[in-house]
Amino acid sequence: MTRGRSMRLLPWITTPLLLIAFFVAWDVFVRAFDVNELVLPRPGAVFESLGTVVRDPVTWDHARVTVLETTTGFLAALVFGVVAGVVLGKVPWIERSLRPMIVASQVVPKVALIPLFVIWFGFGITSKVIMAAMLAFFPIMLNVQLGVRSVESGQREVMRSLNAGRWQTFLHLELKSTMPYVLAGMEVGIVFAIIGTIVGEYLGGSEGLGYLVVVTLNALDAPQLFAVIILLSVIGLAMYFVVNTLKRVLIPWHESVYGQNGV
Amino acid sequence: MTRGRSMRLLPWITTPLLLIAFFVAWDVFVRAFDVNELVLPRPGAVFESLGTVVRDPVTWDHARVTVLETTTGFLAALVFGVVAGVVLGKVPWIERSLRPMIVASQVVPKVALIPLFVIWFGFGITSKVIMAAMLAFFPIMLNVQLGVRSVESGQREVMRSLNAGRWQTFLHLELKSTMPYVLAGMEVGIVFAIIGTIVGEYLGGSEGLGYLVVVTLNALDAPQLFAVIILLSVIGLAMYFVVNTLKRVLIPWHESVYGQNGV
Amino acid sequence: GTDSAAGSGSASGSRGVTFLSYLPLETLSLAPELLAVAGGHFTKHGLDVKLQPVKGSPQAMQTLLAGAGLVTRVGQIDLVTAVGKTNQPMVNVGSLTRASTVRILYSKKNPLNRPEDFTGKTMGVPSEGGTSDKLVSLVMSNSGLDAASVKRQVVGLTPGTFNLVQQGRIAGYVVSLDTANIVVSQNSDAAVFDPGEYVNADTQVYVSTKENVRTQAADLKAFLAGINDAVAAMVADESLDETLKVLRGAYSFATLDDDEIAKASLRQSRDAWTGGKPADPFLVTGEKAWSTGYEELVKAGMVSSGLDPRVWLDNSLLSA
Amino acid sequence: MAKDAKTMTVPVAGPPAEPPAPSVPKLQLVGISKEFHTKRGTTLALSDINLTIHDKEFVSLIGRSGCGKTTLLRTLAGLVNPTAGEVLIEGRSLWQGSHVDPAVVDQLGVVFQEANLFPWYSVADNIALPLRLRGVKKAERLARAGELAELVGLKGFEKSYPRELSGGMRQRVAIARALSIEPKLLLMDEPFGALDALTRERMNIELQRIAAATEATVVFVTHDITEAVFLGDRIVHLTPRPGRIRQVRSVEFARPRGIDVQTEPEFGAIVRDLRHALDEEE
Amino acid sequence: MAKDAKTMTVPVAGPPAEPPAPSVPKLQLVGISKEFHTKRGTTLALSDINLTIHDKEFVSLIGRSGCGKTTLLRTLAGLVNPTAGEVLIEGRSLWQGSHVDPAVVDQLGVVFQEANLFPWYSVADNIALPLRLRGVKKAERLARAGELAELVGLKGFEKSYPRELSGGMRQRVAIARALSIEPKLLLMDEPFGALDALTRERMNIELQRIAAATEATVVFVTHDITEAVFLGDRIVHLTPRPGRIRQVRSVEFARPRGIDVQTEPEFGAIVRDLRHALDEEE
Ligand SMILES: Nc1ncnc2c1ncn2[C@@H]1O[C@H](COP(=O)(O)OP(=O)(O)OP(=O)(O)O)[C@@H](O)[C@H]1O
Ligand SMILES: Nc1ncnc2c1ncn2[C@@H]1O[C@H](COP(=O)(O)OP(=O)(O)OP(=O)(O)O)[C@@H](O)[C@H]1O
Ligand SMILES: [Mg+2]
Ligand SMILES: [Mg+2]
Repeated sequence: MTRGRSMRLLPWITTPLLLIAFFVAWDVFVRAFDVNELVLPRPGAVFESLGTVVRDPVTWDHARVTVLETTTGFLAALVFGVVAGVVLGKVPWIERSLRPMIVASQVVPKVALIPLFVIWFGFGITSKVIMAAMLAFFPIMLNVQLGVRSVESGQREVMRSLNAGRWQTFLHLELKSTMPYVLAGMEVGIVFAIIGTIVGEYLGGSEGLGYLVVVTLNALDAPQLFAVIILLSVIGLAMYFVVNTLKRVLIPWHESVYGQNGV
Repeated sequence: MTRGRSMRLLPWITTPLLLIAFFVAWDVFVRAFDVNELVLPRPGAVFESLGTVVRDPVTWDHARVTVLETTTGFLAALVFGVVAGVVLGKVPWIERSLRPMIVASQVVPKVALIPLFVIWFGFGITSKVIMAAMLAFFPIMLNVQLGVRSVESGQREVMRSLNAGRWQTFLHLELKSTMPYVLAGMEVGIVFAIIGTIVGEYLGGSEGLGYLVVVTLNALDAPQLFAVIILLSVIGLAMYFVVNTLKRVLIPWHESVYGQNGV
Repeated sequence: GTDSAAGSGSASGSRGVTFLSYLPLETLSLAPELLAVAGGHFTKHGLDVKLQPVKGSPQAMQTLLAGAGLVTRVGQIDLVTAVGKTNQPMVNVGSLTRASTVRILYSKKNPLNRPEDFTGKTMGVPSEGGTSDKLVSLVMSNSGLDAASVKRQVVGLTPGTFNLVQQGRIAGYVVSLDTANIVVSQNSDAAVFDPGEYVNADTQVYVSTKENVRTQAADLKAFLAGINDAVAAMVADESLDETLKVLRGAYSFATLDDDEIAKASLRQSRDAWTGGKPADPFLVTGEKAWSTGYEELVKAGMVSSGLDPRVWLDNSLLSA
Repeated sequence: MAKDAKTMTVPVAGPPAEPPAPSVPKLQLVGISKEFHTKRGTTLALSDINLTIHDKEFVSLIGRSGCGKTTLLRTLAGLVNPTAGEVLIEGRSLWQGSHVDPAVVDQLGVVFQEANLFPWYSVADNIALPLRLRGVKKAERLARAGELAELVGLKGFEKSYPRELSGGMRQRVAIARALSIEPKLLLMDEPFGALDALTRERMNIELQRIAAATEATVVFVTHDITEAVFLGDRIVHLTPRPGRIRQVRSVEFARPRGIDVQTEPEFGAIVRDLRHALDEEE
Repeated sequence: MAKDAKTMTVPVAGPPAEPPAPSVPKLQLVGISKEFHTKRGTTLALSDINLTIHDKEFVSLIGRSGCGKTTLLRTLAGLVNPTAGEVLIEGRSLWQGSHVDPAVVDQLGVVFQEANLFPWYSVADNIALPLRLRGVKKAERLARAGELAELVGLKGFEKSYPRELSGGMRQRVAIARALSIEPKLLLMDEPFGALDALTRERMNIELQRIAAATEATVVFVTHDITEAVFLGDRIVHLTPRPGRIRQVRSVEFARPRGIDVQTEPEFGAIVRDLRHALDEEE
């Protein structure tokens, strides 16, 4: 009990300590190697700039756009990833037939497709949403596929002997049993959704934190650039932790969660 | 038996059919909407260009570089991902403390760090290898973590009752039991390693297929651009299938493989 | 295409059109467009212009051809090599600049004073085979030097890039005018090389499709008229105070917010717009200059010879 | 009770007074064989099994470990597609192409050799799962789960999760789950193997009562010969590799049978006979 | 054989003639309690268990399903840290802080209630795993695995994988695995629960022989009272919720005991006594 609680409190101590250590190391590194401040500014300068950046309401407009794009893309990836993962996991011949297309679609450099995206989806947030969704889709789909296939055969036979329909088997067995895999896929997915959004904003558009990165890059404002990166990291972390927290709510019975609470 | 064999042969029929369907749809789309050939060239033109591209030995030099970078990055990600996944999966307090850093490192837009990369690693392939490794690392690590935590408690108790050391437990139980998760992570990882390499080559450097994409894009040579993309997809697919095939060799006992051979 | 915002806008009132910008909007390289929007020069001509950034000139041209924009602005180098090779129906409808608006940054410790200094060195470019890359080649070939003797290295435009020059990893790199001014202000050892002294082809031109010229001539005319008015306003505003006031009322970015850099950049731009002859009408493309640019590109082997560059030129939409 | 155990009754076979098709047996196995193919070779788990089971009959299945009892039961449940032969349920083929007749599966209650509980559901939810699949309302479902939990001695554990239970308790949850829908055809694979003697005896009595009350046909695998004889109308003895029926033995004590029936000399004789038959297998 | 079964022997307790510390018992449980905390509340699985087990003694553990037998066995194996009390092995505390004394675990052979085989290893590799962990050479390991497979009646299945085995066969692999290192302290949780009567009897005889040959101390959980009496020097009877020792009964037949011992009147009396004690628990 106490061990469980101290486990839960620990990160609130170690994480700040590690962060401080990180920034100190950064500062020491910059000083020791006399790194050009335009290449890697000192943490102090970055924090000063961060103060300005977070007080600027425009920043938050950009952040809102990025969060919106990421969330939308991620949710789309989740829906498509779960559906595709379930279908492909259960029907091997569909999987075998479609897999080449899916893998190919992943490795295609998206930059080549941007003009097409623009024609199809315009300049708005859609193309970034698609970018986020495309990157997040694959890990979710593959994990769901693994999950669906890892359902215990004994449990599956119980459902068969109960004359359960496809949907019922999915709901009561596959979904629950796959949930840990889905959640691991989602943790990867949300991170890649953010990467996708940023890359999308970087390659085109005039909104979002990715665009802000471009602007600060063009302005050659190193402290502000790193300030935006820190902001981005914090937002990314927040989104990751939302997904991570879902785990505790959705699969309290799984070893990966149950075992963590210190029996 | 026969069902198993027909299952194995099926993709050799459906995949070409789907590919043909895909290219026909592409052709029809371009004709129907009169899409500009610089935006989306006709498949015919692309294949013509592909013929030239694959006959050019320079292309294969680029391809070799890309494969080398991807493979190196992927292997690095595999090693680090498995080690980090095991450590973080088994020692919750390390995980809780380090996770914010790891997630943050993932969402940082790499483009901002390229000057640092260049200063540290030069213009060579190192920075692309790092890019590939960074993208591939996360899915591998998270899946290994899930795998390590999903080890059956009964099996773990067997090892404990046998006085097995940490390394023995890892070798005989955790590694084997985690293998399906590692492999799913690797499937995602190899795809992201390719994406990472391409992005890396795109952002800097003068070798590799990503570089070829930039050059053809800048030359507005759309057929050749799409030819390179097709080549890239084929190479990506080949690398994916190497990883995918490992599955059949490494975890023949797992439901996800065993069940697929049609009992 | 589905995005018909730029489509058939020939009705009365304020017509919405899209300008495709190969650069992000936060740069004084786009001063004419920014001022035309902020100073109401487009609305005066009945246009509601949306400035839409895309990633680089190739994409700007692709997007234009895809029908997602009315007009874009790219370098003469980009347009001529593109149409010379692909025969795409694009035309120059007006030249914004008559001199180069990019600069090559170098370190005084390792100066690049003449094209000869480039030989055997590594030059940083934003993208392989892109405008800057071609420009470096032109600098060399126009001076009778071997373009292949200069190695190219893709370097991102980041605050730290000049450090690569200081470290000697690259001899210099290509940037836009206002960026050059920031770098010079940030680094005491930074200096600029003006490729315009050796290259004529590096001018900036407004590009639209032949189809747009046919079906949306009115919009194009209005657009160019708005640009013309904005340029005229800036040329007339000797101190540039009024210009900066208007721009700052609508935008805020590093080079604009700094008086010194902003004015320096705009003055140099002004020289490029006027070509040193403020009395001449703006935007008109001189046929001779246009042909000279083409010849330079032919000489550098970037476009095949024997083509008629006038086919890609249309001055008819300019009100002057 | 059951003092009339000695009275010979008519073997419980065939429905007593049902109008349609009185001659169609509940279950028929016709020439069933099952081969398992592995890398190591082929295992013939069942070979030419022919068996007819009548409505409301209680058949015990005994045999050495690994002789094919589970495989036979799974064949009846439609979980294993036999390599040869046919399973007829009320005269209709169980397998229709590569699919199992859903009307048959609907009558089915199966207790597997392993508990196979769903770790994400509480004991009550595990027990009530079959009812849930049939759309029974929540309140009714939970009431029924409560009754069944009490029946198997798990009162007070309704809200527990499987991982908080002992092995025997888990097995009892699985039994309660199978009973929840009052199946007409109950297939049980060593259901009481993990239970202590007392609980086991009580469950034996209960199972007999339930089978009678619900008019269920039961196929019951056990290693306990006494249990097999106590519960069964007939006892089927399988021999291993390949799994073949060695003998079918009728037990004709009247029902309901009380514990005392086990002290009857005839009971002992049957148990001894079967034991000898098993011993001879070596 | 074992015709002298009736002869009363000295209870098997304490090492007969070992020089050092003859008074230190092999195993001591001192005031052991174990609480499980769940969201639903707290289960007191074991309450104040005091028990001393001597070297080479064979102790059978019986009790109703869910009474805490597995928990007790797991406490002895160092897999469960008791809430209160201490486990002493040869006078030394099993738990050293939050870790278990490795010297003790090294003597241990455990058969769990579930087989817990490793699906990625063949039968032979599963059996030989403990030897492999101790660095025994491959050839020797496989030879030993072959012998053990034969012992548990799985000759010919050495190259099979767990999923190709029946439930009872899997349990036998687990037994062979536990025996492979000839443990000095053998903890078995219903090891023969899934076996048929004949195999079970044979395994009983074998286990007795092995325990004697390896001079092992055995703690053996079973639901079969006959088996408990047949094998045990003492029988410990646990009552459920909270798990307490209700009685400890000595069984004093000479060893080796043959099957015939079960027909002795005294044997029957002990079995009946224990059964009654269990029956009374209600
Ligand atoms: N999936 C499988 N693959 C290969 N062989 C199998 C498979 N399932 C069962 N067998 C083999 O079939 C035979 C019969 O197995 P089955 O499970 O029916 O035995 P059983 O009578 O239920 O035994 P137990 O009493 O031990 O549960 C065994 O020899 C077993 O090895
Ligand atoms: N991990 C756990 N969490 C909560 N309660 C538990 C846990 N393990 C066991 N219990 C409870 O402890 C009690 C004893 O369980 P134990 O497994 O020791 O019983 P057992 O005597 O082995 O029963 P069986 O004969 O059925 O195997 C039971 O009431 C069970 O519900
Ligand atoms: Mg079985
Ligand atoms: Mg138990």
